[in-house]
Amino acid sequence: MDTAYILLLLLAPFAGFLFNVFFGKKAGHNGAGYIATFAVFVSFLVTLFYFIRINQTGQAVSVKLFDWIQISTFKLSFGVLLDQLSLLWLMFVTGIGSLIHLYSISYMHDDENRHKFFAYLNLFVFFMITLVVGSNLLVMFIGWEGVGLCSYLLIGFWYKNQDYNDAAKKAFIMNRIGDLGFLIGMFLLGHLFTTLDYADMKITIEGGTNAANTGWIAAAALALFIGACGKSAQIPLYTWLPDAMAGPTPVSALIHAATMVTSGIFMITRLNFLFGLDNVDMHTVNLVIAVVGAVTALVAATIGLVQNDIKKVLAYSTVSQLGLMFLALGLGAYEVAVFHVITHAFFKACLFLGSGSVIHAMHGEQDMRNMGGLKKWMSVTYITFLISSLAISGIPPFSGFFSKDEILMTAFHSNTVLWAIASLASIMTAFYMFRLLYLTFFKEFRGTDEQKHHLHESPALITFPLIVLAILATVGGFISLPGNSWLNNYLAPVIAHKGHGEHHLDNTAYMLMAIAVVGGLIGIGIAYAKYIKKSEVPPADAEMTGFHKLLYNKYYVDEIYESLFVKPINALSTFFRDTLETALSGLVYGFGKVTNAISDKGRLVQNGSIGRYLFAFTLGVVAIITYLFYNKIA
Amino acid sequence: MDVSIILILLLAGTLVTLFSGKAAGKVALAFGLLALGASVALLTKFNAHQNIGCLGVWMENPQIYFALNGDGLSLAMVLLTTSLLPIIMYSTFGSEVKNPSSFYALILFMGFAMVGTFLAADGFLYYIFWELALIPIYFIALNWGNGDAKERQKAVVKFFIYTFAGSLFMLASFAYLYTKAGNFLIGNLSALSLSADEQFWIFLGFFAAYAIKIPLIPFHTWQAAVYQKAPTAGTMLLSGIMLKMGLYSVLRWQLPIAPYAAKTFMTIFIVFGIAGTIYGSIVALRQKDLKKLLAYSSLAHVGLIAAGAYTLTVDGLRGAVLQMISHGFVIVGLFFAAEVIFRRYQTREISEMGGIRVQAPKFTSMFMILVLASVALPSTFNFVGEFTVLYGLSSINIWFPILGGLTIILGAYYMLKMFQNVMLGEANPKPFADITFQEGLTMGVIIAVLFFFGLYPKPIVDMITPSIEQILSYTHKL
Amino acid sequence: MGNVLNQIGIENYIFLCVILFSIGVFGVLYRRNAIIVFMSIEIMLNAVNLLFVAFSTYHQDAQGQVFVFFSMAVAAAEVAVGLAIVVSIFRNLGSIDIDNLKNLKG
Amino acid sequence: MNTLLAITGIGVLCLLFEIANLRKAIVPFTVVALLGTLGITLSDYGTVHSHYNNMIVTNNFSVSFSALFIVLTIFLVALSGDFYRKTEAKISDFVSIKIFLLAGAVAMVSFGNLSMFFLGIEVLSISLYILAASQRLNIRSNEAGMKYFLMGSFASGIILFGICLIYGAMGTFDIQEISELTGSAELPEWFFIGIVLLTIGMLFKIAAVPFHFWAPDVYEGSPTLTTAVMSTLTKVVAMAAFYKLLTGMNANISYEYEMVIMVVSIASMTVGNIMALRQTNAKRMLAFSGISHAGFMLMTLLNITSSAGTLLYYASAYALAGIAAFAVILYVCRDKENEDIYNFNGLGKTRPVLAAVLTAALLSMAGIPIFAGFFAKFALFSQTIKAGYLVMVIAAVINSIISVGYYFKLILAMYTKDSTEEATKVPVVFYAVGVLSILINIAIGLYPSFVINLIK
Repeated sequence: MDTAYILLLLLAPFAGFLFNVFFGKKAGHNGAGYIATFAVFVSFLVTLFYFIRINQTGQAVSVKLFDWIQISTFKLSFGVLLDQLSLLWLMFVTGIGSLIHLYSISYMHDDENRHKFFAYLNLFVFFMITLVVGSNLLVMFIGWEGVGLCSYLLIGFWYKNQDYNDAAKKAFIMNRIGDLGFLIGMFLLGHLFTTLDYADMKITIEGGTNAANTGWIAAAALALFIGACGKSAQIPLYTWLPDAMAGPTPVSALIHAATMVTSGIFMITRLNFLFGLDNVDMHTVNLVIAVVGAVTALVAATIGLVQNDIKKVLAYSTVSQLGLMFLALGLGAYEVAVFHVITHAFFKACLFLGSGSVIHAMHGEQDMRNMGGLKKWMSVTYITFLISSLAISGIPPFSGFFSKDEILMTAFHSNTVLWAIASLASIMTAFYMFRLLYLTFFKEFRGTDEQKHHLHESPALITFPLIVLAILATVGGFISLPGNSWLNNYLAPVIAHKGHGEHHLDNTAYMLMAIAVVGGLIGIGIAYAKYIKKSEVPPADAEMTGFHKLLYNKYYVDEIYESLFVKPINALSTFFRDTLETALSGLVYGFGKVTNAISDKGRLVQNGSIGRYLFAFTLGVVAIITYLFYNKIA
Repeated sequence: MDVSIILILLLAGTLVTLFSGKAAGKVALAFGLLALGASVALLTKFNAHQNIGCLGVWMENPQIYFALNGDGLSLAMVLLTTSLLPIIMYSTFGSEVKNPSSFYALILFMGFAMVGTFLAADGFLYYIFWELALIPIYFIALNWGNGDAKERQKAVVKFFIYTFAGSLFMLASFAYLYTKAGNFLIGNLSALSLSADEQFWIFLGFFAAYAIKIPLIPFHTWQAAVYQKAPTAGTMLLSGIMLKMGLYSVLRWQLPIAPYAAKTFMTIFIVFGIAGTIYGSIVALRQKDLKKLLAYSSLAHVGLIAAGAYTLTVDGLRGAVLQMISHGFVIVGLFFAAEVIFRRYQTREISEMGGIRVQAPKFTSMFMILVLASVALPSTFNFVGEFTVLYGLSSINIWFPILGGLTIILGAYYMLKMFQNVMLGEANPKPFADITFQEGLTMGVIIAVLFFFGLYPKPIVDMITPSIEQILSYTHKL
Repeated sequence: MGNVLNQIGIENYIFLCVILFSIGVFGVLYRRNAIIVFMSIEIMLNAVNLLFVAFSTYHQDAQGQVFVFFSMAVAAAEVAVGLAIVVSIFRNLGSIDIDNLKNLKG
Repeated sequence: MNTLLAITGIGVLCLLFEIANLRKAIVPFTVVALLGTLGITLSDYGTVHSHYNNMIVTNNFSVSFSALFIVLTIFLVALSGDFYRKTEAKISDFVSIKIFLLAGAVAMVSFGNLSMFFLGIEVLSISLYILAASQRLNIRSNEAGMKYFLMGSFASGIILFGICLIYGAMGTFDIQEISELTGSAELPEWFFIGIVLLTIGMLFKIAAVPFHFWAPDVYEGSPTLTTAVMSTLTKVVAMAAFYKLLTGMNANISYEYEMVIMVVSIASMTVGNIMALRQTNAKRMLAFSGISHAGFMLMTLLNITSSAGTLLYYASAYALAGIAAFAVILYVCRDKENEDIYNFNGLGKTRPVLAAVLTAALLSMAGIPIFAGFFAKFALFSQTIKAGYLVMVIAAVINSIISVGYYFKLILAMYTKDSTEEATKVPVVFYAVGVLSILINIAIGLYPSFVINLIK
């Protein structure tokens, strides 16, 4: 029975994909969209069913579908594991997925390739489900690369624009760098455990194995973390995510904010029994994770301060928030990271969809310098956007407050430097989110009259998901109230508990909360002062100077990567193609040429003269006789 | 019924096709399908644990047997050949072929020689088939190829002489082995106890033949030019099947006969393979000619396969075989895609393409899938192979999969770049008709195979594993 | 006969013949007139014939002398053919200098 | 013995046919008669006879080689009809000379006495001088005849000197007796000098470096059919006779002597192949190719006690391929002034069968499987490795690689270039000879043991 349900869970989106690939075009104007939404909704229902069941019974479901790859020492099967963690993830993947599908029906209304769009979206959901439900790392890897593929397809959805295609390609390749890390991690784990099954690995570790104490396991963890960096856009592999905003906005919401980019967090949480091992090497790895997370959070936030593209701001915000989650992971607070993933999914999806609504109204305009005053026309969008912004800024009682506060609190207890960095990032977050809000919705409209004429609130299909997500963003925090966390209890069976535990609501905790809230308010205040009081509008690209310009150009990281990696490889390729290949080829031809040259010279010896021939003959005779009989004669 | 039936069918097909005039293509396809049918029938026999090998005395003095392997490895390679042959022949139906009877006869003959190479269990017989395979491809490339005739000649002759040169060293090795063992049966040759020096020289002799055929860098210089100049069917034969002759031979002949040498110099040869992978990927990046780019991608892939084969681990070898088969399919598909474009645009210059997707969505999808399979997306067959090979490499030294794994990054880079430049962008002013049924079927079949075995490689794995363990047993006895 | 030969010593015959033979060889090498080259070759052959006879005596065996007849007959046939070729060359070229025969080369 | 008589008889009959004005019948008659002779020869297989005081000794070696020579002659005679169509008045001469040449050849492998050997080699040589110069009005033919004649008789002188010294040392011409004597006691130095001189003479006949200079010029200048005789029949005969001499006299081959053979062999292979690379004349190219094959065949001498079968096989493979190649060359250059490679342009389209025959012949010479040339090379390699001469094998391998270069020049011309002229009608005899010889070549390529085991 479980097998059938699980197949339904997995294959419903896949069926939607197939249907849309083959018949999507003929399925009426919105047919493809509704079919796709329905397919994901089916998965959502199945998830809901299991979710409710596991809340009652606490029993995980594990099903082996078929044997897949065989390694000398073990077999890897295509197995499904539905436990607390995967179901939680499925809940928001399919739930938010359904909403975004619904949203897309309206958003992609005019695109001639709608059916493809929905096909890809469905395929994405399929792979995302695969990623989440796999019972071993290799199945996760199918999903892992599969979502990368869909991300590629969707970023480059408007394929006529080669810049978008470049962005898509970049995303895929940077993800692949991470994937190599993932693969290496799998290899190392395979050698250590002779299995890649989570359950088996966990049992081996809990049974106390020597493998757990070698440096190799830390190396494996590090390799896997590189994989996570690629997928979840952490330093140094984060630059693809801002570029990925080339895709249609629902894609950014679903893939590049709510679900796919959190895969890295999912993977590490999945392997918490491994990452949480208590030995020196692993501590180092965890420190690396935490530092990378914190630094990413800060760097991305600083860049986000000055971006003018509405989606770019959100993208850097996403990178920054993901950094915070990794900070939590590195500190061993897995449930905290998961908590933030969930709340972030709500408010960030809402923000993206809201920005989509704005872009929709502005007919594709994304530059905030050309917006302004939109709340007049788009009240629903404005309100939901405001709620989400408050949430992400960590203002109580919105969800972001709780989750972010947990992270800061954890950081404070382990390492105050990290805490300081994270807090600074949070303040900046509050600033740029409200900068975004003010520039977009307040003051006068700065666009063309043409645009102004067309401004309108988006249709219900767009506003409905916004409202739902805004509600979730408001109340989502209550699933893990400090001191009384439903989430922690729920996740207890899958997260090996150690040291950290829940933070007691002591004075320190309250103080930290206060600092966080005040910080958020300061950020908002600065934004208010700058953009409402002084009515500033960010300068045109050419007028930027100094630090502002550096930030606006993202510290020139793309350019640095370009000249450090891309250009040298291409130069090398050109060198190989034009020089080395020719030389190698010439070497082979060279043998031919040399022998031919000898042949040409040799022909001169054969000059036709009998005298010479006879002379050579005699010389030969003399030579042979002399060689053979010299000793005897002499 | 034993495996010789396939050889007979293909040879008969060659002769019949030669005299069948205009209908040659269909006749040849029929024989190709017959051979496929026969191999499938043999597969069922094999799965029922019946002996499908063949051992007959060819001549007494020197002692040479007409001996054919009936094990899983050979059968897998034969299945690869017999399933690709009809696909390759069918793929040519969309375009005009001059002098079809000779053309298709040569293709079938090539199939005959390649199947023989995969089957032969007697070194002498093997060598004959090995060399025989050179002749048809030489003529196919020469007479039906494209581009400037002079350049083509140069490339093809170089290819012939180069590969022939390599195989002569193998012949010398065989001659030496013969003086030791008194016959050529693979079993006896592998059972010889050769000194380290002898093994080294024999290994090197074989290596000369295989390194050029596979090809490993820096012996690959014939490859790109020939791929480019040969007609697409020839390129498919070369890249889809013929390259695998070299790789297969490494497993079948080189490792069991000179295991000590293989073990001693393992690192060097793995490095050779991996270097080829990286080098091929980098060179592919900036190719201007679509077929050449695919040629270098082939170079990259076979480098990895070779590296896997030289690991002397079950995983490495198994991965190598899986990768051989999957690469065979995917590269044939990719070259066919290049041909589809060529049929419409009469060019292979990437710079003259672009913007095809707008006009040909079906073709785009199929091409995309092939590209993805080629970069080893999980759930495609290629991933299974690549994963297993890299796993095998990781058991030797963790740096090998890291370096070899660069292929998944660079591979994605050059393939996607190519795809972007060829297919995407603003609509091309030149019209591009979407694929015909024939073209769709050709690619569809390949794609189906890639996905099926990508998700369910077990049948092949089960088939080849005993052979691989057998091969490795020779290396373990040291 | 045997006495004489024994007195002189077979080695001396051999030296003589080798010298004669060498004279023939030098003739072949240095002369350019086809007829004289023939004659030099004849000197070579006859040097050998002489040695045959000498050995024949040395061994007290008639075979050697019989062989001389063979070789003389063969030489005659050879010369007949050779002269015919010379004649035809002379007709075509008007010269029998072997240095003029350099059409075939390379 | 019967073979020799029969052949001589056929030769004489040919001359008589001329008197009886039966010119048209000469070629068919000769072919049939030679087939009969082949039968007679083969009937002797498996027995050992000696005739005329051991003048002629037939054994498996001589029978097998004689049979090969007869087969080759049949092909060559069959081609004569067309070749001499313009000088039909003299056809009986040409055919009978070939037959006498065959008689010489047979004598050279079945001699039991050095005098017989000498007679055989002279009969063969003189016949060839005549054939080479047989186009009286063609200065090239004259030149070829002259060159061949002068150098040939020079070599004859050296051979004669060698025989003389052997006689001086042994006091007999009988091979059997010599063989017995070499086993015993001390041998005078002369004997070895004699052997070496004989060797040099034979090296000249097979055109081994540095005694090869005549070959390309003579091959090029001679009428094509004569070239065919020289490059197939004569080379094989000389090699067989050489082999028989060395084995027959049981000459203890010293290390130094082997060194000489090795050096000459490698030099022949290398010079032959390299010089062939840039030739434009097909006959000349084949001459150089013949030089390199002579080098290959010399390798059999390094393992002299057991390589007779290999030699026979190699000789058959080489000669049959040569016949097939020359059948095509004869057709292509029928009315041409020269035999340059461009004459072959487009043959693959105009005359696919002949092109295929020539291709097969060249592939056989290059040593590509299923053709006999491949197995020949292989047998040679394995034998030489067995004898411990790895260096030789490597040299041979490298040379095989070079050789492909020029063989493919012809193939390329046939298949990739376009013909400039209309194809003329092909007399059926070219097809017959070409296809038949290639089929035999392939047949023995597939069943090499049949030939190799003829001589054990």
